[in-house]
Amino acid sequence: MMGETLLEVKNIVTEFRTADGQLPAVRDVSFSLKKGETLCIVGESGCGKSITSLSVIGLLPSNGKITSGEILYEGAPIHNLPAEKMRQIRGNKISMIFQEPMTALNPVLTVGFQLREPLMLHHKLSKSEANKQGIELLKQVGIPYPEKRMNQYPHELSGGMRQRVMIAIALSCNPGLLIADEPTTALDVTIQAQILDLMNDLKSKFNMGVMMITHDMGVVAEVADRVMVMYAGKKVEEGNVNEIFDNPKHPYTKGLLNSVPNVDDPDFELEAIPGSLPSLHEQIDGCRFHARCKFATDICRSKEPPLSKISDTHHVSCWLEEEEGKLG
Amino acid sequence: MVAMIIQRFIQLIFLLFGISFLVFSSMYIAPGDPASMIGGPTATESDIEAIRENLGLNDSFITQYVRYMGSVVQGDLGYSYQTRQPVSEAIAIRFPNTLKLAVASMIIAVIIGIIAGLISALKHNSWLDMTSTTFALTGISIPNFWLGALLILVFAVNLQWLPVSGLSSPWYTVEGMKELILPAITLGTGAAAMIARMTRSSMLEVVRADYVRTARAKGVKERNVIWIHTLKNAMIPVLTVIGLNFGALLGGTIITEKVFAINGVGRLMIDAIAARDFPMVQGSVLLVATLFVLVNLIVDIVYTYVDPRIKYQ
Amino acid sequence: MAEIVPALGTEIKKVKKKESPFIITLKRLLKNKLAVIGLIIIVVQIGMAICAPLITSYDPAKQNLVASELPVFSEEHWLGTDNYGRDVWSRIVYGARISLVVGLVAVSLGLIGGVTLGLLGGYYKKLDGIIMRIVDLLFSFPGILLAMLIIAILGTSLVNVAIAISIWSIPSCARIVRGSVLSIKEKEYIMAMKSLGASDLRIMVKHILPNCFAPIIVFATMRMATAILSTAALSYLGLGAQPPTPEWGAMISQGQAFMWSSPHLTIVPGIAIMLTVFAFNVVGDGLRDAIDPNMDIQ
Amino acid sequence: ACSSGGTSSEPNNENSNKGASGGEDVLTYASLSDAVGLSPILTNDGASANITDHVYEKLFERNGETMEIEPQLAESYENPDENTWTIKLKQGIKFHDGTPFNAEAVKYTFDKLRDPATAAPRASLMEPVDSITVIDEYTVEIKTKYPYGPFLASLSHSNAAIVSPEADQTQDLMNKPVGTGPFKFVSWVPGDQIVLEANPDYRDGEPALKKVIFKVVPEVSTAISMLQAGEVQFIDKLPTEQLSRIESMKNVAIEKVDGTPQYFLSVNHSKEISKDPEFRKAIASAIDRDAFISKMNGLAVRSDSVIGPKVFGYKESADKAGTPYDLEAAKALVEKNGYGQQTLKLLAANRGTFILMAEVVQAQLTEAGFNVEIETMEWAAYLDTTLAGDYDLTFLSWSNLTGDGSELLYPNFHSDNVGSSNRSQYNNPEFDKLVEASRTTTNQEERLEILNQANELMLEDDAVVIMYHDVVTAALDASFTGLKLEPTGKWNVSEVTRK
Amino acid sequence: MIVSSEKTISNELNKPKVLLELKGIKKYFPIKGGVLKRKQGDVKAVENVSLQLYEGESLGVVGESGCGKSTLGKAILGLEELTEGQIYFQDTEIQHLKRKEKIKFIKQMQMIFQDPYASLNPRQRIGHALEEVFTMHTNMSAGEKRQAVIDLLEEVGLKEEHFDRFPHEFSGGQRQRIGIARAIALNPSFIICDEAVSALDVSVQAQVLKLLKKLQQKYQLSYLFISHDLGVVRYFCDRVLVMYLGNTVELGTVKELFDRPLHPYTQALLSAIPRPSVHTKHKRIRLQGDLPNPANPPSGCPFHTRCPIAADVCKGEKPEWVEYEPNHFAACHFAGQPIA
Ligand SMILES: Nc1ncnc2c1ncn2[C@@H]1O[C@H](COP(=O)(O)OP(=O)(O)OP(=O)(O)O)[C@@H](O)[C@H]1O
Ligand SMILES: Nc1ncnc2c1ncn2[C@@H]1O[C@H](COP(=O)(O)OP(=O)(O)OP(=O)(O)O)[C@@H](O)[C@H]1O
Ligand SMILES: [Mg+2]
Ligand SMILES: [Mg+2]
Ligand code: NI
Repeated sequence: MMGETLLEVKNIVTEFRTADGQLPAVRDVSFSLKKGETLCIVGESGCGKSITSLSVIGLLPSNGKITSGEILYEGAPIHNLPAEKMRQIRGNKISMIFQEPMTALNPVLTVGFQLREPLMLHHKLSKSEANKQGIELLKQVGIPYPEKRMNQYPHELSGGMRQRVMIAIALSCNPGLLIADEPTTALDVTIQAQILDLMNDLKSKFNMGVMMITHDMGVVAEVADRVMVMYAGKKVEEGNVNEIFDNPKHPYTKGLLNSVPNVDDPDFELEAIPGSLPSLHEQIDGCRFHARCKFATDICRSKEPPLSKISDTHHVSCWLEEEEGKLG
Repeated sequence: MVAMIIQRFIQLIFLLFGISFLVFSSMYIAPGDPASMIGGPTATESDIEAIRENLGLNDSFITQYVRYMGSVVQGDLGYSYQTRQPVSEAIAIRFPNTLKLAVASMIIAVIIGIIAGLISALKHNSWLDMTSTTFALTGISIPNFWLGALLILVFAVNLQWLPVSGLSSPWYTVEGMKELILPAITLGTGAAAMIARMTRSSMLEVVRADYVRTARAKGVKERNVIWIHTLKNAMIPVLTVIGLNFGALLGGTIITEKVFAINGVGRLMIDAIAARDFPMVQGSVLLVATLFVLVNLIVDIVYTYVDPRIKYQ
Repeated sequence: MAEIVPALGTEIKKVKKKESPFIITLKRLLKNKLAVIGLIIIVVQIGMAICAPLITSYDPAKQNLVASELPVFSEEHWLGTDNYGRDVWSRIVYGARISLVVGLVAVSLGLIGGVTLGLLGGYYKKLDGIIMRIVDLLFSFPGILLAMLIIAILGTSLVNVAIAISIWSIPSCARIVRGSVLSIKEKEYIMAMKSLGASDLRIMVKHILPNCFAPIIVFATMRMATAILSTAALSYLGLGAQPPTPEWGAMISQGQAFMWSSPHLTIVPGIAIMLTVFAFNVVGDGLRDAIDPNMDIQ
Repeated sequence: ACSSGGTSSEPNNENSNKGASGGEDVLTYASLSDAVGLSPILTNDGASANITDHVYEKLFERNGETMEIEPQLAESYENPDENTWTIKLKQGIKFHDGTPFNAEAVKYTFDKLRDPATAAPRASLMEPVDSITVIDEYTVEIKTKYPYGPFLASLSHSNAAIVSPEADQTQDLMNKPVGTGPFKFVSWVPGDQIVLEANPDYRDGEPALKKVIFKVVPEVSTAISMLQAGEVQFIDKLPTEQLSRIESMKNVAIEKVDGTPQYFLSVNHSKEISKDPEFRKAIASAIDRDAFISKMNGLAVRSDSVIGPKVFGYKESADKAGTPYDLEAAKALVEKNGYGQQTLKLLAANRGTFILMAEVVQAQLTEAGFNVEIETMEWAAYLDTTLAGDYDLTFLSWSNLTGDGSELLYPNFHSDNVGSSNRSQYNNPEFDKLVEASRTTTNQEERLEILNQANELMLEDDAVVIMYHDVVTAALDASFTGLKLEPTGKWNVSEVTRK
Repeated sequence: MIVSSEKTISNELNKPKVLLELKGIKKYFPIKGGVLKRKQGDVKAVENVSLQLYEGESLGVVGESGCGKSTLGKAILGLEELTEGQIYFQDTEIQHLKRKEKIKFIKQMQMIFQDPYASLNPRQRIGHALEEVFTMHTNMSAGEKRQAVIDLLEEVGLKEEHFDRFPHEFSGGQRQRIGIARAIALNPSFIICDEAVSALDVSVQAQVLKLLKKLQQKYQLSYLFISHDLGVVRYFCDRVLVMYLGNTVELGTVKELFDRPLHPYTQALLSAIPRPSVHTKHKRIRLQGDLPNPANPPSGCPFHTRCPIAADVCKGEKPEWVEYEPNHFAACHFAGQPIA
């Protein structure tokens, strides 16, 4: 079912203009995504996951800018499109779901209005047609009494329902690419499970590419086809989901996996990664992870590791692998 | 909603009781004797005594207050000490003018304020923003009476575009509108500036909200992002400012009415204070307070239309 | 946990560069051009007020009926003289003392009242109802009227004017403080202090109050402006400073009669008031932006 | 009697004609305050008097030029004895409501005025009256309790105007006045304006002005702007500060008449320090009245005399009889007696020229070594405070509406009135005797002499320092003439015509 | 783990000492409305909770958001007034003690909060924040206090040089350490951790969990560990209490509860957890619908609206709190019946 490449991100660097000068939040990140594929981006808070995704959809905060690299959607560059062109893509070909269902919906507009909006905008439907289709969408995401919900305001819905409305909005124009930024973090596990199932169903139904951001390794294992691990603005490892979980190469990936207590294993021993994420403006020579890395060597402290290839689908950016690779 | 309105009215009654007590006691304590104000400086002791007796001013404070409130409860605001005219009548004559003035200046304030605030917020940090901010702040900084006198000199006396004073023609005529312009600008400038600043900061806040980002993510046109997704939300705190400013506005009518020779409640009020005309002071203060409460009630009702999250059971 | 200590080291270096919230706020404030202008004006005026005798050699109350109503840029009096022949510049300079002090006193008194009411109302649910009704009452009472009544009772003097104006700022201050108390009260650090057995008084004074400072300071600067304007308005109604006190508001309202013949008598103090009010407003505005952590960094 | 300190009490001004109605024979007058009411019996303020003076008439009237008292509604009078006044009335006069004017009406009016149940503010006008008897349709006899010299002056007071008894019983004269005057009442929007129209049946012929509008404009600058813009045609009591502005207006003519109102500084005679003649002398010599007058732009008459040049009882010799300005002498006295130690409270009402006087005098007294603080007050509080004698120095004023010296000295300085109208708390038995004599004597020559004595006594005593005697003013649109402006500050527009 | 679950069961005869006992705790929040602000109903945040907490153990509390976990914690500390029920701490009924007597117990019971940033006063240097604890409860001199604070900082892996910093100058993990330092300052015997690690990144979460364990060992602490992360609970706790809509639905040792859940809600919860492993694909139980409104809870068993095996009896009758196995309680008419 996975087909041609949908999205290609090539060496993007995203920087913020701040009081402390230009701060790169995303440093030279590349990845690609095929149709019908789910890519999960994982990493600690502040490592640049959201900014990466916002760079793709072109919704960076006003002080942020993609300073180099390119983003191709279905082979065509979209990172330098004029605002109006980009607007036509957003919500239509690429759409996005945000983390907080509580704040991502406009509190003063009805669910129906917010749902009809992209339909009328991109598909040029009339209001009544849009309304019909909106109801249809709400049904698809499993909301009971969709007709009634259309006239309700977001605060009248529960968190899970709101997130479903968000999903319905995002899917309304059958986008090719769905970006989901921590769509279930704010929800309870039982509701989270419902939402994840729903997203999986819809993905296969529409053959979308999904870019899912999360810091929950459990969620990753559940939904991902491919995984990209980020650390301090850089991609440190990328691979198929099995490769990452069974054969993590980067010490950071390993650390992440070992930091999560295992529900099914009572004797699982936690292993914490010491320290915490460096701040953006911190000048770090060599590998950005070296200060927290048990295995750090002199070269790690002085030179940035290149991306080494473990398999066709599995890449890692670590001197340990590089050395090994060379040896092997 | 109905319950909320009823509740507000119950509160209003208590509020009016509180206010009337406050006014009554402060007028009672204040130096100055209504009788000698009526008698004038030439009146003899016996003249004044007769007047005091006639007005019941020799009774104890409590007796006077109870008597007054007794008649107020029956809907009678009493008679002016000075003119012996029913207070309600005196107020009824002036109230339309004050209302006209207050409403006109509110309209001016809201229009100018929101537009200036929007420009500021949308062109955040541009020279337009600077200009509009400076304009707004200058507006706040000019003393009311000074602005009024200046406007009269320029537009009424020198250019002769507009009349100096008035409110003698009905508001819907051209004459009436012309008469309203200068006083309304004088009174509205301060409020306009407040509203402009509130609109600006509230817009800047809302523009960063998640749901605005959502709207952009849907590909909504920038114009609609502002007008549909931002403005309504941004108006919520602005509404509060409008409501509260209305109080200041009513206070401001005192000066504006004086400068522009408008026959309004504000002037009635200062004249009554100066003449120690207690019933008149009471009546007009109660009216102004009621008006203030009503306007804020309206603001609260408007809230429910602007913000569906607010529900009064 | 020994192994994490070296790692923390890197962080320590990083955080050393950070300053206290005060410095950060100040820095952000200084980036705001308007606010800087405002600050400069305020500093100049405070300087003027303090060093008044050094700046001008004229006694602000000294009359010279012969040399009255001299225009600006007269030889001896660069801002001219008023209708009593008093030097306008020296009156403006000494007036800075009065206006700033009245503003300061009025705002401080208002803050004391407003903060107390707001704190109590916000913290104790039971008191809230009563306190908010008091606040409503003060709100629905037109400010000028309130001031007139107070002055009628207490008599005309600058102190009473300050008191009258201060009462006027109590309700809005109380509302603002109450608002922040309500939200701060729900913060976990308050819960934390409670769980540590802290008394209500300690929580209110040491933990809630300092965290309301931001809105209070913004309010105070803005109110300072309003207070100065109100003094002027009351002077216009004949309820302000006692002559020959060189209070700016009184100067304008006295000078109004000469708007035709000697416009500088109103324009000069008018500009003084406007500059001050403007300055406090922009600083207040700037502070609000600087305090708001979400504001875009320029 | 005089109604309230003219200048002091209410700005009395009204009458003018609404720019909008712009009609031919319409005159709009800008009044600083609204009339309290339109019944002469129940009001006592200048604004009301301006209107009642045009609607009603009195038995007698003081001629503005000669200051003689002449009959108005009366035909003639005689005094069969000292306590009896027999007054013959003019015949054939009708009130505006058509009822005839006759002796009954006079009796009704005066009885109502003096009835304590009426609580009339100027009931004191009738205080000496013992009884009023209707002799026949056009003759009325008034008996006084004691010989009362200024009685005619009382009868010429605005508040002694005759009202229509019928109208008073059927309607509220406060709202709908009915008199015999040259103008009839049309309408009143309280706080806004009062409209009068010409009385076609007036016995001296219908006035030329068809309409007179009294418009309330509380801010004097605004009133002047309106005059300039042609929205009003007439204002009075021009403020000295803006005189030059008004003078520069081409469409406006200014009228000035030396007037009866006067302004003076008084020590508080009930205070210990004021009993010291050197203290009073020091004060009087410290005040440079000439310098002050120069600030008045010609709107003040300089004279030391307590009884002003336009008031009955004045003699030119009194002009310079006061203690002259002598700074050195004042300084010496202050130095000698240590007056500078004590802070003196100088009370001033915050209206009119009081603040001007206060500021100038405060500076002059300071120059002489006194330590004076000004305390300004709004009018109501000021009245209360002066009544209670809670001050050291204060400015007082009197408008002398009757133009009679007794009516100045008795209320203001007679010890009977300490605690009410004698606000300077002056108490001098010798002076009291003179004032009483001036009141009970009916021979006018004699009265003049007595009044002059009293005047000189006060000046010798340095009881008060006269700041100035007013020059009353009015500004009329240049297209009108014929305004009668009286020294009392009152005016009449019955003879005003359009050029 | 200090007290292994096995040990707790096997030593049934000499049961560990009870530190804290809750008897029938209820906490209702009134809903007010109408013209006169009259009470219109209750949010039943905690409905009839009884349990015992042993010395030295960690008791986990799990459940959906809004089920009353935090309210329970606050109620124990006396931060919320109880509607009904008693709290015994070291065999003393502490609820109605006077403030003075209560202080003794307050010092013994502490709390660590969810949001490490929000739980520190942003305007107070952390050194002072910690000193304040001693100021309130001891008579130490300034020097002693400072030393005590430095010791505390070191205890939680921070340094003296952090003394004069403001909370915002720390990372999330460090802040939580400060929170922990403050909680252990007075040598408590019992600490409530309300989602103490939920806001932290997994890597930091692991650090903090380890620290908490170390401290428990060192000071014989008991924890009431509120969390919605069952993985963390399984790792950290000895026993687990499952709550639903203010009600306790199941209580048992970690092993019992995870291996043999009795209540259908527990079963659903367990199966909904995303497992960070690509191999053990579980069969999922998907609950339908959302959490009911706590102001208007369903009749009978509160879970029946979403329960896949609900029968009529569930609608009508509230199930009893029964000890089905030693130390394993549940409230369900069909306890133990697998739901899928
Ligand atoms: N507008 C901005 N200006 C400056 N820095 C920013 C801005 N927005 C984000 N950053 C910084 O960029 C970095 C990456 O942020 P990002 O939101 O991508 O993190 P994240 O991985 O999504 O974290 P989380 O899991 O918390 O959502 C952070 O260090 C953040 O502080
Ligand atoms: N002060 C309060 N007033 C009214 N209702 C409250 C109050 N505090 C909590 N509640 C209600 O009580 C119920 C339980 O709240 P509680 O905070 O204990 O839940 P929780 O289990 O801690 O949830 P979460 O996992 O989201 O922290 C909720 O329905 C909540 O809305
Ligand atoms: Mg993010
Ligand atoms: Mg909670
Ligand atoms: Ni008189």
